[in-house]
Amino acid sequence: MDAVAESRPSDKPRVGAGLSAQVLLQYEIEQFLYAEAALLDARRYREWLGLLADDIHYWMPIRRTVTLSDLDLEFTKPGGMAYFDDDRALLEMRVKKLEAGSAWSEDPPSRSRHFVSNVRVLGVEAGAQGDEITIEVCFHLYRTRLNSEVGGWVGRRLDVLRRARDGFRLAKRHIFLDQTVIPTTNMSTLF
Amino acid sequence: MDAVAESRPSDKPRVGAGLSAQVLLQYEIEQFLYAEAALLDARRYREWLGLLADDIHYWMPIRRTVTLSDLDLEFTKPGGMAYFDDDRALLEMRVKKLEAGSAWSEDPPSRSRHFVSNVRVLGVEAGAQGDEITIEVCFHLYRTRLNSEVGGWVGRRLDVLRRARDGFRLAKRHIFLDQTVIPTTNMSTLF
Amino acid sequence: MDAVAESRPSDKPRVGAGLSAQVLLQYEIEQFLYAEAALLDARRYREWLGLLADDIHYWMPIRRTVTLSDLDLEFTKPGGMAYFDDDRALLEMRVKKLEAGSAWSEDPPSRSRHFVSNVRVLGVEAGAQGDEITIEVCFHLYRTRLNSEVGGWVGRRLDVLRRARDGFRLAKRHIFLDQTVIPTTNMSTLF
Amino acid sequence: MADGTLPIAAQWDAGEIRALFDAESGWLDRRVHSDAALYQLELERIFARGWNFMCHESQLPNAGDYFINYIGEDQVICVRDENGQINVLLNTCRHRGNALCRAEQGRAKSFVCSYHGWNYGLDGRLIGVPGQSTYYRGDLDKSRLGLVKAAKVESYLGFHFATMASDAPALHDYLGDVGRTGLGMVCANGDIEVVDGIQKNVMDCNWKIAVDNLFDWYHVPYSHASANSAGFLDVAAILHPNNQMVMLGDYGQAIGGPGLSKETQAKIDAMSDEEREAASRAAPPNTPRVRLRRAKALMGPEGVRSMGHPNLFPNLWITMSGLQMCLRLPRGPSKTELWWFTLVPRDAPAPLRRRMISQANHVFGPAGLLEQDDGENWSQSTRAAAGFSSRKVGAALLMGLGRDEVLVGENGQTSVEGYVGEHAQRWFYRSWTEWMAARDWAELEATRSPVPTGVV
Amino acid sequence: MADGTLPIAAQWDAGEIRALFDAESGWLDRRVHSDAALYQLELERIFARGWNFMCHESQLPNAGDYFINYIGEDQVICVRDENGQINVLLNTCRHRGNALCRAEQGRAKSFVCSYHGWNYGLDGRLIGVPGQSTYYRGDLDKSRLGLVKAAKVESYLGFHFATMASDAPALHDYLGDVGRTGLGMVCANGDIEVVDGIQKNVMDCNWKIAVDNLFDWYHVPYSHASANSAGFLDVAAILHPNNQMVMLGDYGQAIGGPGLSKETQAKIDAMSDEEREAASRAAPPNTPRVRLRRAKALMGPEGVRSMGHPNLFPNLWITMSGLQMCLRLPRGPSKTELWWFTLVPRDAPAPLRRRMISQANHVFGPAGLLEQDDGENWSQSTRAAAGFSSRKVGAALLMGLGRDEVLVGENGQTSVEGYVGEHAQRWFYRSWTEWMAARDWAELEATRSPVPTGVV
Amino acid sequence: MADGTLPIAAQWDAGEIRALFDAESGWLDRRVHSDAALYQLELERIFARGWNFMCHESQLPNAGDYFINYIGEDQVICVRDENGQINVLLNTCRHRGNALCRAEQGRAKSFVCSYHGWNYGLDGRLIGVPGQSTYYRGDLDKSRLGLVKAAKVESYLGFHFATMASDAPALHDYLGDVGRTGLGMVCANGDIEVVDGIQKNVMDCNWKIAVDNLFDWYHVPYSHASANSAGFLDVAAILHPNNQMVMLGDYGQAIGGPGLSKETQAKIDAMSDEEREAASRAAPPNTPRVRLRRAKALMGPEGVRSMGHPNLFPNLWITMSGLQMCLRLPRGPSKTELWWFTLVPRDAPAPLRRRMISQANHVFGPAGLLEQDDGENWSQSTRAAAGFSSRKVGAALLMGLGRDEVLVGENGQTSVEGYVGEHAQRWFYRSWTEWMAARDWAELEATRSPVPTGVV
Ligand code: FES
Ligand code: FES
Ligand code: FES
Ligand SMILES: [Fe+3]
Ligand SMILES: [Fe+3]
Ligand SMILES: [Fe+3]
Repeated sequence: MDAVAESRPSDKPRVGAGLSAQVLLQYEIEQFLYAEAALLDARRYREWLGLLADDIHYWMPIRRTVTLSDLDLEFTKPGGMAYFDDDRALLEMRVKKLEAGSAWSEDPPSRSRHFVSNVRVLGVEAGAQGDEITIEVCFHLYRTRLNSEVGGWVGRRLDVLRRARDGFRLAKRHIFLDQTVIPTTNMSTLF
Repeated sequence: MDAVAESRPSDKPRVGAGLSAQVLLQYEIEQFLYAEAALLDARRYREWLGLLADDIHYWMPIRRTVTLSDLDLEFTKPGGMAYFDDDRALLEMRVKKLEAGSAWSEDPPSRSRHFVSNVRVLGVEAGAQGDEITIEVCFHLYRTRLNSEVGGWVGRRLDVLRRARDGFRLAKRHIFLDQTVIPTTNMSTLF
Repeated sequence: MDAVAESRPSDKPRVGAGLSAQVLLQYEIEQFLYAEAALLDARRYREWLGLLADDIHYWMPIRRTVTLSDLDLEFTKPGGMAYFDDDRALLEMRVKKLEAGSAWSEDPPSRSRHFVSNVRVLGVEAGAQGDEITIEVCFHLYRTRLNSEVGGWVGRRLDVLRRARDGFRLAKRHIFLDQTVIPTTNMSTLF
Repeated sequence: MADGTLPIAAQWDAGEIRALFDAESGWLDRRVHSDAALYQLELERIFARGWNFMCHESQLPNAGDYFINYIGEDQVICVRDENGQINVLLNTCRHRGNALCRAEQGRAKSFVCSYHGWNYGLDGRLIGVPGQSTYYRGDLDKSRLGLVKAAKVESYLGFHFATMASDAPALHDYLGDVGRTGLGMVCANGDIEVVDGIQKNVMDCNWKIAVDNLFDWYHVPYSHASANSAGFLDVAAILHPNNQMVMLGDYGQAIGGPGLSKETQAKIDAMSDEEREAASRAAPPNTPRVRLRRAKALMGPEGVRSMGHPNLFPNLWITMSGLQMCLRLPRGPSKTELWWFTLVPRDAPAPLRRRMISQANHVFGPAGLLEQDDGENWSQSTRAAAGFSSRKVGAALLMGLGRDEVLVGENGQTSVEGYVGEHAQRWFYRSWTEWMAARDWAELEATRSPVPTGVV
Repeated sequence: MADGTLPIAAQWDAGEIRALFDAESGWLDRRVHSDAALYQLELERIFARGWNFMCHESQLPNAGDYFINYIGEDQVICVRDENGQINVLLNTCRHRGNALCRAEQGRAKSFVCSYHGWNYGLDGRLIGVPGQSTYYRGDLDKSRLGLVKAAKVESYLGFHFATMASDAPALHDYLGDVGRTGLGMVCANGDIEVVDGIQKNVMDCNWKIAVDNLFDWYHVPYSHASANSAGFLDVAAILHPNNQMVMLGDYGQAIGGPGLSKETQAKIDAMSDEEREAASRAAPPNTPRVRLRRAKALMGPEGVRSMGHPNLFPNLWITMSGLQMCLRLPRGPSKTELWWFTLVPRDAPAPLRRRMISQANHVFGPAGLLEQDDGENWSQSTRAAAGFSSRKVGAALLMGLGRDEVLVGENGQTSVEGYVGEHAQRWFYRSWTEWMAARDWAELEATRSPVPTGVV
Repeated sequence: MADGTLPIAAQWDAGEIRALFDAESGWLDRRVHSDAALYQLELERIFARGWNFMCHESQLPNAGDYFINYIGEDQVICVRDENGQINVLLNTCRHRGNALCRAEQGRAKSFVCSYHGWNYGLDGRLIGVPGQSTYYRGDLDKSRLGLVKAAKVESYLGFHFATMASDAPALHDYLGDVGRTGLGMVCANGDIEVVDGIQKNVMDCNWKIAVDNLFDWYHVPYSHASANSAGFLDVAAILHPNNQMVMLGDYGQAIGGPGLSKETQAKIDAMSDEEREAASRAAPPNTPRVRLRRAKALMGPEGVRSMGHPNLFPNLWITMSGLQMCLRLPRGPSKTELWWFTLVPRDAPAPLRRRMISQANHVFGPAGLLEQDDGENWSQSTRAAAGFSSRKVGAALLMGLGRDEVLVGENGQTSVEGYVGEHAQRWFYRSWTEWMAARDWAELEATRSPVPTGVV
């Protein structure tokens, strides 16, 4: 799926697997996504890095309020401006920053809760490095900071999981926020 | 289940199916509900209409803050005042309105996210037009509008899915909000 | 798992069961948790009590905003100050209070919605009274009161379910809020 | 500072207030839609002083039935007592001020305060005080410590209103012919009752913008274009661009919208009630029913022709789209709570009743196919009024200004007839400035404009 | 405008403020619970000027231990320095005002500002400034740029208090006999320590409504009826309807609630500490322990009989239900943050300690079986005070007014004894008006009422 | 009260305002960061009166392209019309004030109001009014009812600015040499265009604290220590502790940050554009490119040495970290909306363009590796300014005060060179007090300080 098309939600039915195989896959994927979320909520960032593929693309374009006739402008395009447009090196830099002991916006650390909901497998494709499973979820990343700052982000996520020998690796995370003007002082939290 | 009784939540255990059959049904239903929600969130209203049974009843009574001794007054009754009390024709009218190019409250279109959670199959009954499955879910319909309007609705939904040859059809959606005074300027979003 | 350790989230993989057995267990547990939540949301407190083990520990420590170097202070410890630290007798007292007809903060009753998400089975252990299954969930307890009071609580829950002959019993519920200063006038709702 | 007045409410003087709307030019200063000080003054001078709609008698059939409403931001309990009387009581205990009722409606035997247990009768009398003879040593003069009642509660056609001002004119005079015509309109085809279930939602708009709109037939084709496209509304059938009939009354009362021609009315006059009912049945659905003979007594010989929207000053809109009334409760300069009351004739046969309720469910309220789009316009008009430069621009109430004449009809009922215009809106804002500038009822009576005559 | 004062705080003059509570009649103007201008003035004239509870020494055992608290809405760091002294420092950097601490509590070696790295010692002294000799060319007089310290920090029985007013009386005198009795009460059975974990929640109420309530034994049977039904509370055992004992002190200090009779106290006086401990053990659970001999020195010969609730003016409530103190921090006219500190005797054996903590966990705090219902009454009383007409009604503090006499007891300790009444509440609001009307400490000292004597 | 002015905005007099910053001592009264009345006055006297950045011409390539921006809290439409001109129109209908545009950007043929359908051209002219000849009887003078245009719209180097004050000086003069140098800086290596996608977020800080910070090279090592540790930033490479070069201009314009030495510049001057490009390519990534020959004309002979941060008064920050501009839109005393515009040379080859966008995406904005920590400091500095005692403390703008001299360079361009200091911040706040104290442009021109000379 090319990056532009994917900003339009998909309902492609997943094919080529019997019903119980689908159920098992769904279970495996949900459990992976929940475990991955739990690592972030537990601030175990380095372990989280371990779940990422080396070629991960972690991207959150800018969403704009536009009229129906300008819906092509709703999201910025790949390669353009974005809130996140990270490869593995940049994500490692973010984690390193969090570990530096001087990331003031995260010390005291904020408290996050990653709600992963409406998990849907959109497709399974054989890739060079293993099967690649495209997944759509609704997410609510709830966050409190200090004693009274309550906020969060809501939207749709398009993930690609690649099946490695020892479990899944996250090969793509494209995050489509429902918010346009970001309502929080920062986004120092990982999605 | 009659419409009055259903405003009281149910915990009827689902019977008559082996455990793995239950798991498969649960999977099918969840996936249907998620796909249906994704259509609404993607503003693909006309495709959404395709998932509705012709005799659908789409209803959201008014909830009131009442004392324990007046709990019989908590919801308005079927046939009385309601926020939604739609048949298929009315839902089509709502969609037509959204497509008209002059539905100002939805142009710029709002951004919705339908969180479908705690999915429970309450019963499966054979109906004239196919098996009818009664489902209870907790929903959180999160919505942002324009650049700074954040809102949403939370509650319990009682759906009936009818199994047709080519998949499920939504034959009933009864929406029991947790909110009494509606906190938003409008409810131009479909639930 | 001892009570101190558990305030640190776990990602222990669950072992000793085939994949389909895991799926079935996951289904049973989710359905139990959803049904249990539905009882609370339906204000059927006495029936809810019926799902509790006699030796239940229902605990919500106080969370504090602390720096990274003081993370050992983030939660109060078992036996110390807490928002909830209840055994069965105390929970029955809470229910009795709700039934007393004079619990002013719950008459008019508030309206709650227990969103149970990211359900993970962390372990299954044989116990004297039956298998004990340790579960982690993300929860969002949404609540409205009167006509305009909207609030809620978000966090992580560590439950232990014990398998009895006629279904599960909740033997432990440890609630780790994401909020530090509680943003609501009261916590008259059960988690 | 006067009782209860906040310092902020004293920031505008009378001259400045009067200048906020220039009736000569039709220009309105948009600070009326945004300033916090003006808003506080509205609570005092408009809401506490005027007559506020409380409930219809059918909402409270039995003794102990109560319904919570507001006078401005003050919560009141409307309750029927054992004598059948409907009382309006401030929902605040005389001891420490706690609320007596926290539900929206219900059934009570008496009102017991959850704080210390003071117990008030359905008429507000303090009937029980724990420790009266012991802790209070019998000192408490219970007769002076009943719940504060509205200064006056009066009703017309079963509609109950209340004011906090003891020197307010009688409801009958306050409504005047125009207000009574408005209430008469909903009873024109028989006595009515309120259907259970008030739709309520909060909108980000100033309450006056919502009032302004109810007189406004100008917005229908554009604002509601999508409802028209979808087939919900037939704009052509309801617009009547040059059959408008505006009636203006004392104290800011007004009715705006279309009217029947005298010719049409004459034909109706010639019909028996049976013929009228038959004509109504023959008309397309959602057409207003032909009024029965009783209508003339209720609405007057000219008023009976009005098919428009009355506003009972300050904030009760009456509409026949679904036979509904909408109360606009102020919640701050840029917030309004909208409450929709749906009415049906008491003797309506079940199918008619069903049809009327269905129409009401779908036209207004937050999910209503019309109100969705209204809300967008109102909230955006309010939002812009908060900007310093936008606020300075002013709103233009120019339509038909100086172009129409007040016609004096039968029985002295007056109306402005012809094109869609903004006569009612101007009258509303002009009255508003007079209410706001006057310190008390005596001053208001001495300074308010008489109902316009001649060219308007 | 004076330093730091906002224009809004100047909207009330002294005469208007004094009229807000009429001590003669017992009527209170409810604008005190809602007006934004009065609230700003409270931050200046009550909180910045009075003595505020900061922490107990046991909370900060080691050098570098800190605890964040508030003086009004000003955040302060309470920290023990290397000399063992507890300092109270405004949590705002002297450079641009950034916060030094953003946690609620913790351990620090020094306070380094996250903006430009200014470094302050545990005593607030500025000890490090990046670029001092280069960028600042050595100009910076670091000795004048330490963190702003509270004007005075003083302690009594290990409880530390702070004031921003350098002309405030000494803590000892400010507390006076009544305040010291209050603090003595919690130490009556041994020196105490604060248990780790402060319960905190935000309530939609005016802080004074929460203070008013702590003296109030009148609300117990009705407000807490459900806790009684559920078996958590035995109302009959705690009410003591005519064994009340109110003590009033300078500056608004007060204790309200039940007291032991002189006869009962005489019997206790005759007991040894061992006998008292035995009696405590024999009593039903959750009964307050019999006080030890040391209590008389701490509470005075009359005060030792008090089983009530002290309030250390303005906002520290002391209760023995679970040996707790509750600080009510103002967060706006209709918002209060409640902080519950739980105390146990330092030498409490583990089971007693467990029992006390368990009682504390379940009685108060947001999930507490009592406080749930208190909050409802307080928030509703506050909400209603925002309405124009409801606000005018006034709150009635009439109970026992003019019916009781101030008794002068041993050592000159005074009390009002007998029925449940509202003497302490009246004294609190009367003192409040005096604090609010006085521009500075000198004027407050010159104008405040002496502690009542004779008939009250 | 003057047009559009709210009563609250009149609470400070000119003397009080001037005293808020003492340029002699460098102390700033922190009420400027918290008082609601000052904030209202800022909307009038700073934002409506000054020149506000609207957009760059590249954002609106075609007729009908529009972009919504703000002048203070007033929403404006920036739109290119059929003549190629960029108009700035208040986004409020002349009829009732509804918004014409509710999107952030888009393409329009004309602006039709969703309320009653008034239709405005891309130049704001009212071109269509339903019912003009009927309802309005042709009375409406459409030529006087166009959308309100900014009093002036002028551009420099493709950057469009607008002011609501018709008596404002021309943009060219308002920017002055310093402002023009700032804009010249971003065009020094070629004409630029704005990349699609403005990062926007809301921060809990006063807008002036964000402005203060942009001049501030002092905070870099400490605030951004973690970005340094993570390898994202090389603090040592960017700090230049004693190569600072501050330029101060009329009306509060300023540039702060490092500068090249005259020697370095002389070497550059000797290079051809080709050599400069080669040098840029040879430098480590994220090093600012060596400026081309055109730069000197754009920035002046001294200005061309500046590697710092211009602020175009009041609220447009220009930075070369990623060639970006950040607009700080006021949203209340403690709230600011930050909008990041990213610029690239029009003729940038794809890899350079990609690298510049990537740098922009990662340095600033809410997820930016630098701005995360800035926001924390700004919001905490703002929060503390709300406390009564903390507010009194003042902010210390003492660095380098009285220690440096304004150098007059070639072409009369002036600068303060040497150590990191707070000259630009002091100039910003001093100018702010003068803007705030002056009732109109004439008074501002008469009373504002000349650009400092001599010792500063
Ligand atoms: S407040 Fe109602 S009885 Fe005291
Ligand atoms: S604000 Fe603290 S060092 Fe600058
Ligand atoms: S408000 Fe724009 S046309 Fe009426
Ligand atoms: Fe409308
Ligand atoms: Fe209580
Ligand atoms: Fe920075």
